[in-house]
Amino acid sequence: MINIHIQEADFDHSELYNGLRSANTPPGAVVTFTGLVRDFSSHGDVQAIYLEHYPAMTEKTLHKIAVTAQERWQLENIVIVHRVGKITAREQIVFVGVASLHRKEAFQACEYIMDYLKNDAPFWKKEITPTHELWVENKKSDSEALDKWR
Amino acid sequence: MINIHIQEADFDHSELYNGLRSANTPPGAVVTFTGLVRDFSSHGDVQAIYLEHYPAMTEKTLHKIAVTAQERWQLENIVIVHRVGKITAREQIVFVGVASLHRKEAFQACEYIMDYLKNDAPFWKKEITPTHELWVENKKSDSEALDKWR
Amino acid sequence: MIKILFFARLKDQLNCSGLNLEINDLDNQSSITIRKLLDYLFNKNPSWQSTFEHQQVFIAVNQEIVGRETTIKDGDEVAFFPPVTGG
Amino acid sequence: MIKILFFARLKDQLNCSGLNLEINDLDNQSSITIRKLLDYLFNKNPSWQSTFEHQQVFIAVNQEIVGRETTIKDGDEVAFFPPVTGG
Repeated sequence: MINIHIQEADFDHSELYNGLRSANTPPGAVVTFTGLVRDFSSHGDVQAIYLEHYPAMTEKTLHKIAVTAQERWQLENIVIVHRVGKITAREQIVFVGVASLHRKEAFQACEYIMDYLKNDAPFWKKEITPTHELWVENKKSDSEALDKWR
Repeated sequence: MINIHIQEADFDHSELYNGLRSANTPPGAVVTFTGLVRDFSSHGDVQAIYLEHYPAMTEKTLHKIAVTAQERWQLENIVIVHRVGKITAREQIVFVGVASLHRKEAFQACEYIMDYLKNDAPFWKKEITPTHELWVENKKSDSEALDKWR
Repeated sequence: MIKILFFARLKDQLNCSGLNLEINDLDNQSSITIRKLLDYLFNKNPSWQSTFEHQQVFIAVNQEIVGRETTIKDGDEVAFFPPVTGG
Repeated sequence: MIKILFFARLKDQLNCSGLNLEINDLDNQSSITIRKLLDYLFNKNPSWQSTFEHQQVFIAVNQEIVGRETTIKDGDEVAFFPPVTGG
């Protein structure tokens, strides 16, 4: 089962984890990734970030990534939650959780989904520091991360 | 910070996740792995498992694995919880959580710890089916999993 | 009608989140390439050209990433945006 | 004294979770190898030899994995067990 949510509100990690555990075939392995707002960057202290997205494209892209992961590995459940709007430092931004019969599949699928989300999903992050609001530059390491899935 | 717990009682995933999030340097990434008891195996229906361990060696081994991970990657927090004794089907067995500044480090360290735990930590699993109690055989895929860390 | 959208830094730089165009305004054809659409936009707003040329700009037609030679037709949604930075 | 421990399937097969030995019972030396310790045990319990030979058995001295040529001395803890299957 694939569940995707784009929302402004914070999410309940525990609820998402419990959803991943419950499947018709009980999974042997659950891997979760959570991305959090760091309180500093190369621009200095970060008080918050602002996340813009392209709504019509976002869910479509995330769904496509999840379906591709499901074709590549044997997975019971996939949950993707991404917040948009203003998010304060130390808060949760994104959750990707995968439940599978096997540990290796769960690890690989979760990392695969995050790697593609970072490169393909139309989100843009602006950092809000005490003095500036700056769009974040994309990182070369994010596009290089895709090499291992090719 | 490294936290290791060997216990008979079930663990609270949400509490462990919240512990991982709180660090002096707020992490940007938290990855968790949870292993669960599957309700079937090559022996048929599994009602429960029984986990024996070698107490004096278990914590020593897990601590060594966590320290090695910490030397290899930049990590803020590592939490390992492993249950022993009788565990019913669908319950949680093991939790490994890692908090790091970066996503890739968190994924790699979490999978590394699980791969070494599976091969080096002195736990032995017995499957309890309606008719039998059978010690689980070790899997070749578990020892092969270590190749990627060498 | 063609719906054109700009996002994030590009939206700020152009000071425009989007616009609608009739395909007949662009050309006397029923379809044109993204390249021609951009030429039309640069012609109307000369400052936009350097904004596009000084950075990497992605193009999506109906929410799928495409290149500049892709052909668009009436009813399409065309989006322009900088490299993504979510997650 | 040397503390000897057996775990999991090996414990069930030998029907023994462990025993304590005085090093003087084994040899007139202050230290001996694991190999000699096993010879002593097989001599006392002839059925144990085939149990050890028909499967992979790991050895830990003071909770560290070692081989059969490792030397043990008074006060050591020696554990024998099948491949681990936790997690």
